[in-house]
Amino acid sequence: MLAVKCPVCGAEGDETDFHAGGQAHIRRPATHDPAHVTDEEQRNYLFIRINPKGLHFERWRCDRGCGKWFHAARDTVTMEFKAFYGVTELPPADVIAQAKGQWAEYFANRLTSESKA
Amino acid sequence: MSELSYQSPLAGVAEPQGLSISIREIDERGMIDLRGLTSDAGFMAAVKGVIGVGLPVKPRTSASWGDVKVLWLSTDQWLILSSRARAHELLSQLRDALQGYHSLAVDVSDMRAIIRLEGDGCREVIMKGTSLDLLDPEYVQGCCRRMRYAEIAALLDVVEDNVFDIYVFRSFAHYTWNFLCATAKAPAKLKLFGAQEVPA
Amino acid sequence: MKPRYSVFSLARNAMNYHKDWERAWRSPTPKPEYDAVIVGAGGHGLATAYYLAKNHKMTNIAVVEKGWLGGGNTGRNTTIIRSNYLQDPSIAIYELARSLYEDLSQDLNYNVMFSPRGVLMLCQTQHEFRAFQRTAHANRLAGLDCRMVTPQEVKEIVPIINDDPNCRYPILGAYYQPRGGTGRHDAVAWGYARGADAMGVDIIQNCEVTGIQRDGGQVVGLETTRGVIRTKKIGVVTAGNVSTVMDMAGVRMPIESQCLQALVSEPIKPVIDCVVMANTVHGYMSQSDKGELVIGGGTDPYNNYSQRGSFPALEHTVAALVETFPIISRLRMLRMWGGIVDMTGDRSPIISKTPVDGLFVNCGWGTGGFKAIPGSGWVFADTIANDRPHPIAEPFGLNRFQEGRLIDESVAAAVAH
Amino acid sequence: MSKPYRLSTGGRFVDRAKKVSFTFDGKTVTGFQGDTVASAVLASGQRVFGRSFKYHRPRGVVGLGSEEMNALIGVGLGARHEPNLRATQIEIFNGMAAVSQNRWPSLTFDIGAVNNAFSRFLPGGFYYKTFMWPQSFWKHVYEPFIRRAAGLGKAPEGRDPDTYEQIHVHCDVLVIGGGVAGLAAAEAAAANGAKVIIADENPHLGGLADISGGAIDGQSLPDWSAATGAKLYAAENVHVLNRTTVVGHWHHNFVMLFERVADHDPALLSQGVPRHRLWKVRAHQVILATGSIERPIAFANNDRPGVMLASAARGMVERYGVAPGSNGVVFTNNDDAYQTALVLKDAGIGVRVVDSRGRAEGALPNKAREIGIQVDTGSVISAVNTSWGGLNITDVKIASYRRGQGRVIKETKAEADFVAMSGGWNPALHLWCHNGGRIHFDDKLQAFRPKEHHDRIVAIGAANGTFGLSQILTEAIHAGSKLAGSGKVHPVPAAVQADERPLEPIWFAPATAKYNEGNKHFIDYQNDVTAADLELAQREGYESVEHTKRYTTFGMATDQGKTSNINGLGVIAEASGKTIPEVGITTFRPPYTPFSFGSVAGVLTKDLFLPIRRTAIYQWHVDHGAVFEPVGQWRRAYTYPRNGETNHQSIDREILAVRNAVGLLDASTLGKIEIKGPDAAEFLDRMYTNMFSTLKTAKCRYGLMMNELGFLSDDGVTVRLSDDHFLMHTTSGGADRISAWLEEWLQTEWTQYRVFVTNVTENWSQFAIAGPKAREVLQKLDPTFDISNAALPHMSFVEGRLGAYPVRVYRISFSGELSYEVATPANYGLGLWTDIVAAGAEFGIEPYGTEALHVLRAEKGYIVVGDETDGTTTPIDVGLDGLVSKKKADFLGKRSLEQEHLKAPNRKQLVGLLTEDPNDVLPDGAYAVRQVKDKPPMEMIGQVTSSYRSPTLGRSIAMALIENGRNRMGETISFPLPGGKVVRARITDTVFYDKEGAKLNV
Ligand SMILES: Cc1cc2nc3c(=O)[nH]c(=O)nc-3n(C[C@H](O)[C@H](O)[C@H](O)COP(=O)(O)OP(=O)(O)OC[C@H]3O[C@@H](n4cnc5c(N)ncnc54)[C@H](O)[C@@H]3O)c2cc1C
Ligand SMILES: NC(=O)c1ccc[n+]([C@@H]2O[C@H](COP(=O)([O-])OP(=O)(O)OC[C@H]3O[C@@H](n4cnc5c(N)ncnc54)[C@H](O)[C@@H]3O)[C@@H](O)[C@H]2O)c1
Ligand SMILES: Cc1cc2nc3c(=O)[nH]c(=O)nc-3n(C[C@H](O)[C@H](O)[C@H](O)COP(=O)(O)O)c2cc1C
Ligand SMILES: [Zn+2]
Repeated sequence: MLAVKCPVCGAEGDETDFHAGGQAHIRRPATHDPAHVTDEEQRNYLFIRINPKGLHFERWRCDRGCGKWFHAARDTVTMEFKAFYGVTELPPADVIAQAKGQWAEYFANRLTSESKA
Repeated sequence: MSELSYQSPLAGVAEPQGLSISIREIDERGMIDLRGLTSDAGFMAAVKGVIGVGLPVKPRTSASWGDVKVLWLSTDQWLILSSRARAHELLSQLRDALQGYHSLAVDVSDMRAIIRLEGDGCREVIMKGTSLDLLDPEYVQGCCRRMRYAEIAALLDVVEDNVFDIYVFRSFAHYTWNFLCATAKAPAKLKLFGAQEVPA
Repeated sequence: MKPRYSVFSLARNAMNYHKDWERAWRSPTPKPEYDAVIVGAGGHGLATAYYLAKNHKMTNIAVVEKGWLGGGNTGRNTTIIRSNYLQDPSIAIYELARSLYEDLSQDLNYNVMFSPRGVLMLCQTQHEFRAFQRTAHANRLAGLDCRMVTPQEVKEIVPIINDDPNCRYPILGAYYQPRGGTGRHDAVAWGYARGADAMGVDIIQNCEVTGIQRDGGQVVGLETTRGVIRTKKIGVVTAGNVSTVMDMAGVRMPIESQCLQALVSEPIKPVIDCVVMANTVHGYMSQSDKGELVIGGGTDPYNNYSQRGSFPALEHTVAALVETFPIISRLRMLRMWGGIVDMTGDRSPIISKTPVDGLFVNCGWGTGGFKAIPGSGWVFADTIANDRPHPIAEPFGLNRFQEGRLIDESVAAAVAH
Repeated sequence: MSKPYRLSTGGRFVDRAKKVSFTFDGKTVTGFQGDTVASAVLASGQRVFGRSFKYHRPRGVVGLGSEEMNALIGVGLGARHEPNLRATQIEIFNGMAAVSQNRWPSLTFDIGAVNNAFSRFLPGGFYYKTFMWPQSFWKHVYEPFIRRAAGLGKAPEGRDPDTYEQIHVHCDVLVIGGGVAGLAAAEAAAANGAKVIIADENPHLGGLADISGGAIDGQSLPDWSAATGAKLYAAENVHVLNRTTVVGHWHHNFVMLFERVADHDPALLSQGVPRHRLWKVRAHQVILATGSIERPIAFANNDRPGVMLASAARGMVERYGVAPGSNGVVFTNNDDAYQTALVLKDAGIGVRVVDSRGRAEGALPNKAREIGIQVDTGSVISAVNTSWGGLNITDVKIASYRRGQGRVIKETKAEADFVAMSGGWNPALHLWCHNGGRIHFDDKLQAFRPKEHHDRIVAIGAANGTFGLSQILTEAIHAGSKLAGSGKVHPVPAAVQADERPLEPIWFAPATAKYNEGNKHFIDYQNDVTAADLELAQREGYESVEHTKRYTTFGMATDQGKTSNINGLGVIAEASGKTIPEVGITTFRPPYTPFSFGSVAGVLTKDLFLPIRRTAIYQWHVDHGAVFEPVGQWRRAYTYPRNGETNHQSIDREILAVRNAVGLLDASTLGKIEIKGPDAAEFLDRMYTNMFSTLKTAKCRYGLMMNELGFLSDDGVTVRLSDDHFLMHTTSGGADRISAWLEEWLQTEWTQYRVFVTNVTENWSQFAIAGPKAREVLQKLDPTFDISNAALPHMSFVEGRLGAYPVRVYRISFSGELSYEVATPANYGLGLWTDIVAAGAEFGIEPYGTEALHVLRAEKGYIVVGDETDGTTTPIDVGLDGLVSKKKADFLGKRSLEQEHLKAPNRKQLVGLLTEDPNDVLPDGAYAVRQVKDKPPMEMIGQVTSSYRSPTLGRSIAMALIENGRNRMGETISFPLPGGKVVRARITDTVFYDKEGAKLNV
């Protein structure tokens, strides 16, 4: 039974007071350019998941507290939470630094595209 | 032409026997669900103007003014409690005052059943249904929060040290009542911490 | 050829205090090169190797396993075997598997204890009743031996069931597959391993794959904790670890790994003689030959590689089963455990070629692939040997996620074991 | 052994003034208050408690507490029977009925014992090698036989009459185990102000302290434990739990405690005290003080009744005043077991010591010699001999021994009637490992010890492999102080204890015949796994310890190998030439000891099993004879049969009432969601497939929702209350799901939208008044409320008062008739409902249930999400293309509709069906085939989604999803049914009644 903490209202509690919502930071292509979404992009959005053994970034909802969605960084082997952060935010820099593989790639891309913008 | 006939969610439920605490239905309470943004000063002021007290912004707290009490539900949601008779009037005042502010106020007086628990040992009884730590100093008068209770969603209001109101959606009223009757049975009474007798 | 197992060989060996039994399988050191390498010695991987050798005469092959063979989900499942699925492609593969189970012990010369004791899927709401009725029609026309049974028949088949018509979810009937049942999960892995080994397949345990080598679009080898192995054909069958292995070849998977739990009671004398699944209340139960009640729980709703689940996923199941079989209230839970299941978006498996030549994948069996082992191995071996999908495997290709050609079984039954 | 073995004095736990009688296998046994079944039955002179799993060998008591693996019994009668309990843990009470298990016909004469004679043919894993021919015999002959022979106790009969409950508690420090270590740690933590829970599985605190010798601060250990325990009981910030086993440790220090509240006292049960209570504790810190478990040493026939652990032998004497026999041998490889010899001697029981070590010069061995106990070092017990049937030990065989010796050359016989053995102690690190704690092998102890853990948990005392009293106290007090409150470290009291010399490992003693030559050296007693079985598994290639476990079932019995695990590893290590750490250990899993399913269900049984949701009209439905149907958690009225009507008859009556007069339906369960904000209209355009921004105020529109895969997920009517304010209806099952769905998209994807969503489902009772006379009924109720066609046309909305009732009225119809849905705040619901029923009486109003509703809508060809759709159905499939906007750039699911397969021409499409014979009602879910054959398989082309006998049309109607169906209008297709009948039906439009909609706009 995980102990989860909502970064929005500060409520702490059992995982059953929260709702786990799968991988975080998935981009919905149709929101951005509905006319030009390829089959592959749509498939990636709907089905392809980063499924790391180790540090993972995921969505949760404070189901029995404030009702808000938020993000969490969790190790899928030890189950330790490394950070809780806002639903529109990126993880804290020190946690990004621990990301490996596809997640490391993802954050690197996001950080460069954001610094360009 | 018909008379208005009223029936509370737990009307007619049998008086419970053999419990370690008292439980009863709280009826005739008016409730307004209010949504708005705390960052919107105009909204906050308009609400205060109507209900007499500023909306609580600290999570899991409540505020009162006269016979009106406001429970914090979320960062942008509150439950305003009053007598049932006043709720209607409050709602129209609110709607007037909130014209032009992004907000939503709805009368939800009939949406929930309220059960009041009173007596020594209430906390232990409730902890048989929720994972909240009601022995934590946070849970004193003025604290309220949503919770998972038994198998359902509920709202807990700490009215006084040994007085708690549990709000549940109306359709779950009987389930909640029965759950309380099962967990508050006198022979199952439990006192957590504090001096215990040494067993023989 | 290995000496055969039989009551006579047992008696003969008893004379010498069983000192002359041969090894069930060897412990070979990896050769530098194989014609094909299967990654993952679970039931699916071992069956694939067995049929590659037996049906396709490919014997210069290896199965590499990071731990001990059969130690993944194959060694930790609740052993339910049935084929009464709803969708045509599912019926085809699960029924192939079920029918192979019927004489698997004889084929492998290893008693896998396939026990066609019957699977009862309870109907506890009108909606569920109708859904199973639909499945029953589909299955009958597909040629399966299944039928709807009345509440009275349910009570006859399972006397300990709660037949109170006023209980929370009274039993309105059940969908029954008389030749579904259970098997001895470990023996399935061991039997296939022994069978494959006898035909020359190297089963290499304690050998973890750490990299997949490519030459352009073609696989050429594997890096393992026991060195590099050259091969042009790789079949990845690593269940919960499939994303991490496929990632080594740069192929991203539509998979999430979650923990599914199960538990057993203390052993008691026989009380239930079939498998009962109660989908509405999320519980299912059977009794093993040793006497434990075998109970499956739910999956944790988040990714988990720890083989340790959270208690709530079992708690609801137990409450549901206490309600369904009231006598178990006073029985006790002996052990609970978890396995890492590979969940796809439509809860159906993947048996597929991949964008990389020579790389094949078989995964996504999630919560229900034990029953599929013989069929899956059969068609996957055929796919690998011929480098094109076996017709039964075809609908389960990776491309379905791009084309929207999902095979959604959850529409028929909430629990897909 | 047959004479009573109660000693004339002693027995710390028993109250000799209070006699307690109970039955064991029907025979009355009298013991004292405080006895366990084990001590009382042993005291009565009986040693055999049960029969073993596979060979049905007689078995007796081996242990002292929860480690017991042999003496399993059943307790209680009928529905209160509980099998497989450890006799060493069951406290006796007057009238208790205990029985032995796994024997037939009786404990002393058991037919199953023939398995013992054949045991040579039944090596570990033998069943994998045989029982394969003929094929059908497995199911019908072999398996039933094996199943009957296996299993242990019997299940209870009937429903459990007792109750169970659970509670959640949080604490700063949870101390697991109430031995010296746990007590000292809890005291230190409490002194620092921490909120402490300390739990121990036994009725008494103190753990093994009382049989360990030594003193703390000048107090004897039992006195010190009692005094410290009393302080903890009295403390304000400590909760002490006895008879409470900590069963498991999970992520983030979630720990579960199983309290046996009333098992020891039937008076409590009859007062209604819950039998068991499950504590779900979230602890900031966990201190593991679970002590250690003594391990046996294997020798030939080491399972005979009378062979027990050394700690158990001295525990029997000291705690219960029961002699394990009259003349015993202590067999040890360590100093600690000499305490047993001293205690036995002191109690006047004959004893000698056999020590496998070459030398034994510690304080305890020396003391033993001093008081005249014969000590043979460099010796082992190689076997025991028994009287006929293996029931009683007659003598032991003693042989000289050097480490590594294979076979015994010379042995001597010594008379003895019991053996007290000790192979050393294993830290009880089960809970440490449940959640992934790391361990390492300690060569000195020859046992695994805790290493590191990612959770906040520390191990102390014997659980940490620390056995010296002073070290235990130091560890405990440091841990307790540091983890809690002020962090101030308290002084460690002075402790004295005899110092001990190291043990020397020995897993099994050699015998004249080697263990793999027919001698039975039991490693796992309960599952009858011998050293030979383990060795055979190695030889056959089941090399991994996990393979050996599963092949031989070693460690898989109800004790989970508490005493046998390390011994088994030792045997495997010797057989395979590896070291124990190389062999590795099998995974520890919860629970620590088995706990009841009843406690897991807690109070959630019977009517509390799952919540039932009731509408405000629920009781009225009950009073009016409604048959109910579960819809999600709701109970909805299915139909209202009266005067002996069948369901069919009442449903027809209800349907015809709606078609010809008027009907009343409780539709309160429909989801109702208020949506408001400047971006509300645009938001709805994203959520629904069709357009809502164009909807006019006070108008209603039917909307469809898809999930992102392009499949239908919900539908319902939404009304625009004002420019920026909507009220959405969802299906009954959809209310919570859809309101969460809306919130999710607002919070996570379209965060710029200024929209609030509030789910008000439960605030309203809502009824459909449907039928040609609907208007008249409402007019009768309130003639001033204008609901004429002009004022309130189809698909429009008005708010006001109907009589005294505040209402929202929607002119919408799911039946095809003139229909109003009237909503009123739920506390008025019953009042309005009864008023409508009264007002409608003269118009022939009938309440109708969900089944009539379904037939009515099917006659009109309206879909039900979940009937016509199954999670793989698109709006296009069900013919609602018109509701899928072509104009909107984006809405949920839109992009997926463009995927190849979702556009494929041969998809199944919704059509109507009229059977050739109007009296044939197609079964729900029946499949049509391309071509009827005389036997399956037949190729299927689609299935019936809804099928009814329509009383309105006097014939059957159905809807179906059929491959390419809309291009097959008029075609006749075939449905082969069970039993060979083939029903043929013509494909039609889905609207069977009032195609032009004339009835709606009146
Ligand atoms: C609790 C539970 C209950 C279940 N109940 C049922 C049921 O009743 N009926 C049913 O039909 N199904 C059931 N299932 C599902 C079933 O167990 C699985 O679908 C099936 O066993 C999968 O077999 P597999 O061979 O694909 O995978 P596994 O048996 O998991 O084998 C995969 C192997 O790959 C190895 N591996 C992983 N990574 C590497 C690497 N890098 N290098 C080398 N080797 C690697 C693993 O160690 C493992 O041995 C259940 C599953 C669980 C967990
Ligand atoms: N000298 C030796 O070789 C030797 C060997 C063994 C024990 N001892 C003695 O044993 C004592 C060790 O003290 P300690 O406090 O570490 O251990 P302990 O064995 O005295 O106490 C541990 C307690 O924890 C309980 N327990 C274990 N698992 C539990 C669970 N899951 N839930 C609830 N309770 C559980 C046990 O029943 C026991 O009461 C000392 O008195 C020591 O002298 C000495
Ligand atoms: C069908 C089945 C029956 C089992 N029966 C038992 C049993 O009787 N005793 C036991 O200790 N474990 C039993 N187990 C559980 C295993 O001991 C083990 O927990 C499981 O295979 C997972 O492995 P792990 O716990 O080593 O990770 C059983 C497992 C399965 C799949
Ligand atoms: Zn929150």
